[in-house]
Amino acid sequence: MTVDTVKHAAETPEHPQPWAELGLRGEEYARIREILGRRPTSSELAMYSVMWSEHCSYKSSKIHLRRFGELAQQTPVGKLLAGMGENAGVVDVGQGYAVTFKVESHNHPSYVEPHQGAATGVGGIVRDILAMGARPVAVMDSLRFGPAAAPDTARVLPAVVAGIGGYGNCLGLPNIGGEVVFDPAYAGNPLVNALCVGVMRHEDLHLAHASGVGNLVVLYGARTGGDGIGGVSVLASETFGDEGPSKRPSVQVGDPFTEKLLIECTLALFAEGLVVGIQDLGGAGLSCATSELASAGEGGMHVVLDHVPLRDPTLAPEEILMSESQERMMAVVPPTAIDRVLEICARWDVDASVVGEVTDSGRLTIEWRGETVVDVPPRTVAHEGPVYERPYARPSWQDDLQAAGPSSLARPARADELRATLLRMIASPNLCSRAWVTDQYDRYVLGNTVLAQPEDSGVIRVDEQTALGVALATDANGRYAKLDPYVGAQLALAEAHRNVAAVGALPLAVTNCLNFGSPENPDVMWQFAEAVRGLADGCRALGLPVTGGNVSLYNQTATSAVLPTPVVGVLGVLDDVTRRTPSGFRTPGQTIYLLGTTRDEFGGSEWAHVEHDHLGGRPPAVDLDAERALAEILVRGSRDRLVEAAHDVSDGGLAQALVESCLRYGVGARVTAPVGIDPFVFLFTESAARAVVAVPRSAEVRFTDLCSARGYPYQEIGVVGDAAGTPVLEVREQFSVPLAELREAFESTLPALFAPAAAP
Amino acid sequence: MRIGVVTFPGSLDDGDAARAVRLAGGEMVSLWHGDADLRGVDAVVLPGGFSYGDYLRCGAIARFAPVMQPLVEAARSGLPVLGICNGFQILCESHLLPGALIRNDHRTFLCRDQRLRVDSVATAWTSAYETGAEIVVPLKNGEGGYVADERTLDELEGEGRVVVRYLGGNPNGSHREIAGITNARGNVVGLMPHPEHAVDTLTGPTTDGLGMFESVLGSRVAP
Amino acid sequence: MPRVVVDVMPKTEILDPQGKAVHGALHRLGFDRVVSVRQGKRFEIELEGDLTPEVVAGIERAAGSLLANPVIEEFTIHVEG
Amino acid sequence: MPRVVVDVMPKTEILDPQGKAVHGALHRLGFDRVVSVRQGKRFEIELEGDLTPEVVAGIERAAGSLLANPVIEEFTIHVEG
Ligand SMILES: Nc1ncnc2c1ncn2[C@@H]1O[C@H](COP(=O)(O)OP(=O)(O)O)[C@@H](O)[C@H]1O
Ligand SMILES: [Mg+2]
Repeated sequence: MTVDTVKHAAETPEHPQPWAELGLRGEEYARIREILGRRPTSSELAMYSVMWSEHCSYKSSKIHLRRFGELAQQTPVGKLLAGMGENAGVVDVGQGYAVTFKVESHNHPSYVEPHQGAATGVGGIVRDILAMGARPVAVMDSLRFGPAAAPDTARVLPAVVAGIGGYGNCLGLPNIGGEVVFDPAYAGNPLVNALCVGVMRHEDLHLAHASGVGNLVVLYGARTGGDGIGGVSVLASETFGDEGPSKRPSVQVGDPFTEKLLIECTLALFAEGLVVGIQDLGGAGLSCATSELASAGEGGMHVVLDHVPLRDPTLAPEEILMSESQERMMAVVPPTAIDRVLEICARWDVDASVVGEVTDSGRLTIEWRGETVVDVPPRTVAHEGPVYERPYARPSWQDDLQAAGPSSLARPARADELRATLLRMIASPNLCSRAWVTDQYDRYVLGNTVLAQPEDSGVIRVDEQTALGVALATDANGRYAKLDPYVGAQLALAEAHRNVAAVGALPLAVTNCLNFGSPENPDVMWQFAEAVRGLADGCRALGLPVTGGNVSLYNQTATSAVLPTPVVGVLGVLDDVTRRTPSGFRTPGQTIYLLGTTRDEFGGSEWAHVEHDHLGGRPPAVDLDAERALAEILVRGSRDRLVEAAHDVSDGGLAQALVESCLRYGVGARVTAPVGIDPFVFLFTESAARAVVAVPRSAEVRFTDLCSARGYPYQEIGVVGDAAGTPVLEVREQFSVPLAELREAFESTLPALFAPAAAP
Repeated sequence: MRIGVVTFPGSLDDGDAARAVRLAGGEMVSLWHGDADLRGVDAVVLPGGFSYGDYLRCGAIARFAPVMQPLVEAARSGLPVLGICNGFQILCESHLLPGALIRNDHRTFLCRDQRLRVDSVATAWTSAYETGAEIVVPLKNGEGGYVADERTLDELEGEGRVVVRYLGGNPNGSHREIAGITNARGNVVGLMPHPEHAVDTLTGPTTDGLGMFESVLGSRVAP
Repeated sequence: MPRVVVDVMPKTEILDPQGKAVHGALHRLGFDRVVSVRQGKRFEIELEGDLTPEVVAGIERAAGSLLANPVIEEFTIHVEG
Repeated sequence: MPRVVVDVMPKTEILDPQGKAVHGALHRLGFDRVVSVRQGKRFEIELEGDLTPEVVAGIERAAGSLLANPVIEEFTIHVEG
């Protein structure tokens, strides 16, 4: 094997290099030569190409994401302990605890190899959280697929779910929520977004810095193999098309067992205060970890590649630097602590090896077999990549799309039509029970899960003595965002915010994963810019910081882009999780209130989708002041124990919320459409800033005062329970459906589509 | 009374087992897979999880851990041992209990609140229950199908060694709805459902699981 | 380098969910002449040094205790190359 | 009755967590001469009627799509009895 050393590179300036194949543009290659004052070695070229890829450098999205940075770095209860730049932002939740959370995409790998792609997506985000010094305590998954009945969805969905479950369950992290959405726009490009949340004491916060000249750089975890070489730049920066399968070899296989040991081992290292800096190895592997650690610290690092434990001894230095082998971490350790570090790794059966040290050279130098193959200023690799101002413009079709509203669509009028519509709606793939998916996830492990699916938010207890806890919800609606990306992003934020408040938690902070098509398409770039602007303005209005997130571009098949899909995750805090509000009706006789204003808003609604396969018009109006007031009412209602059940009203409208609240504990309800509201609109419109609550008679006055005090609209729409006999959901003067019939419709759809076929 | 909870590489519910022991009024002693030492405990819980990733076969590799040597001997001479989920699988692999656990018949991981009937209270871990008591505790596994040859199954039923049985539909294809069994002496019990996750109604569906730990501690006797 | 292969199959009287599933899938693909499918495991073990009878006997012991669970599985061993 | 056996092994370049775990266990049991273990699957497929080349070719197609995941696995097929 002839090695392209720095010396050799300097001597052979004309040597042709495959920069285009590596996804670099001509001017980018020229800039690398200019930075180095010579042509890059093949190892350097590998590093720059992967670190300057869209996935790692955010070159198309950077200028827009700045809007998030401009928000006050402050939550309703305190300062951020770490902001966006880090692996994941860190939020003070009180009592000396800090929480870090982040959502990340693994879309393309999950299309190519659904099981491993989804599994390693979970593994990656968990290491991100771990790298902040936190103990990961829960995961969530936000999933989008093509049509439910499409053959490729039958290939992708069960494998993605098995991959997420297989990895998370084996890691011992409860899965506490997420989404499953179907739309033709995701055929051939599913979205798999994984979220992880971690908890630490304030003093345990660790950041990714390589500081302290002479400190040692330790690589520990799995051995390095040929996994996903170039995976990041190739998989994440090209459109698919029929050449999809040819990318298969660059998929990685995950080993959750090794990751579990990595977690315990890393937490043991933190506990003894042995590390000064830590970084996970994700996309771009060693290229990323070494350059980011170095440029965040003193700026110098020397690495000896020969000391990297290899699974495949034939790997070339370029490949070792690009390898995306999973379950690896890199720590910066004082020489005095190294023996203890290696001891702890051994106790957990984790391979560890000193691969380099921190220097004051201001350069990242990497040697292999005694020769220098990399000698670069680390910042130019990690932080000073190219930045593009991609052209964007409102799509020519946007006006027509908004003009083609749902007003012309035939609406059910008669009682029997409304009843049939309800049953079709709750059985539709986007509204039916997710149990077939979520029953494959362990929600109990660690023993701190207070609420999980199908509740509005997952709730995790943080402290067993004080009952402090956090709540999390993720939401997105690509149909709304297609109609209006600015409003669509705000509606996603509003829904997640509402879901967190519904369980009684005070919303604190926001993470997001922006899934869009090709940034080289001005239409898509406009959708992206609008969504970011909407989300940033929305967070400002709600007084929430964006603590981190992830951008996934090029989500499209040869022919078309996915729906613009800004997935928003909101974190909330409960000072006492014993007062969490569940979503199910339990006590007959309690009064059901509908909070908020109900308008005739069917643009982008599930009703238009299910009944007319229609997408057009404007999404529901968003009113963030109203959302804020509603959240206050829901949180106070929980704090003063005025509400026994609360459920947010969103996709599918009030009807969907009532069905879910009734089926949770098998307790029925009788409701009446207030005078002046058309029953169809009452049941199915998707007006935002609304929730249903069940209030004990004894608390009615105090609860309604709570609403009046904020001038918040509320309507008494019915009572929990029903005339003795079999439980039913009754809409007075319209129809009544036994819960058994509702359950049959609600729960049969996903099993019928995806349950493994029985053997002959 | 001191109850040991063993941690293997890949154990996941060890913290929950420890919490259950505390809530039942016992003193928890953590035991490490690599130490051939039971630290003089009065009973041992093998917790749930994915020891060694559940690679090869669930429990097949953990069985050879140093801690298992003294444990198997002590169990043979009467030490109360409870194997939960992965712990049950380890007990079968160690031949402390008959039969084996295989992939669920529907071939997917299943996490749900499971109704069970306590069929034998003549064990160290179920004496606090009434015979025939119906309880609800979480079930969560991918390889929970209990299998054994007919002779063994008849023997288990004949000797009243089926400890808990699934109610309301067989969740995984287990022979004769068997969810948990005991050895002839009644000191070693293994079951797939997770009693340690049903010890308070904040984080679990019921408190029905507490009885298992209270049984061995003698802190509660059958009403 | 010498290699020992250990094949582990579920005993015929033990039910085999995976095998049954594959059987069903093959039927749906139109392979109606398949009467049964059993799914087992295959281990390829590479050793250094030469394969003395002792070594093979050792692997045999390991197969009976670790690689296969005699309660539900049976195994066969053969040496390659 | 004719039987077709399909052996499915993880590609050598792909990480094999199971084989790795078995390797570790064998070492702890004292088999220090083992240098690598790969764990794969073995399918024993019994068919009725005789094994025409078409049938075998059919099984071969099924193996490549159903029994093995060509992304990470490779398979060999042979006829027994
Ligand atoms: N992929 C998933 N993983 C885990 N939980 C999920 C997933 N998809 C949906 N859920 C859960 O199912 C319930 C219903 O989902 P959804 O209707 O989207 O809730 P909401 O509309 O309140 O956001 C929620 O508790 C959600 O967290
Ligand atoms: Mg939702």
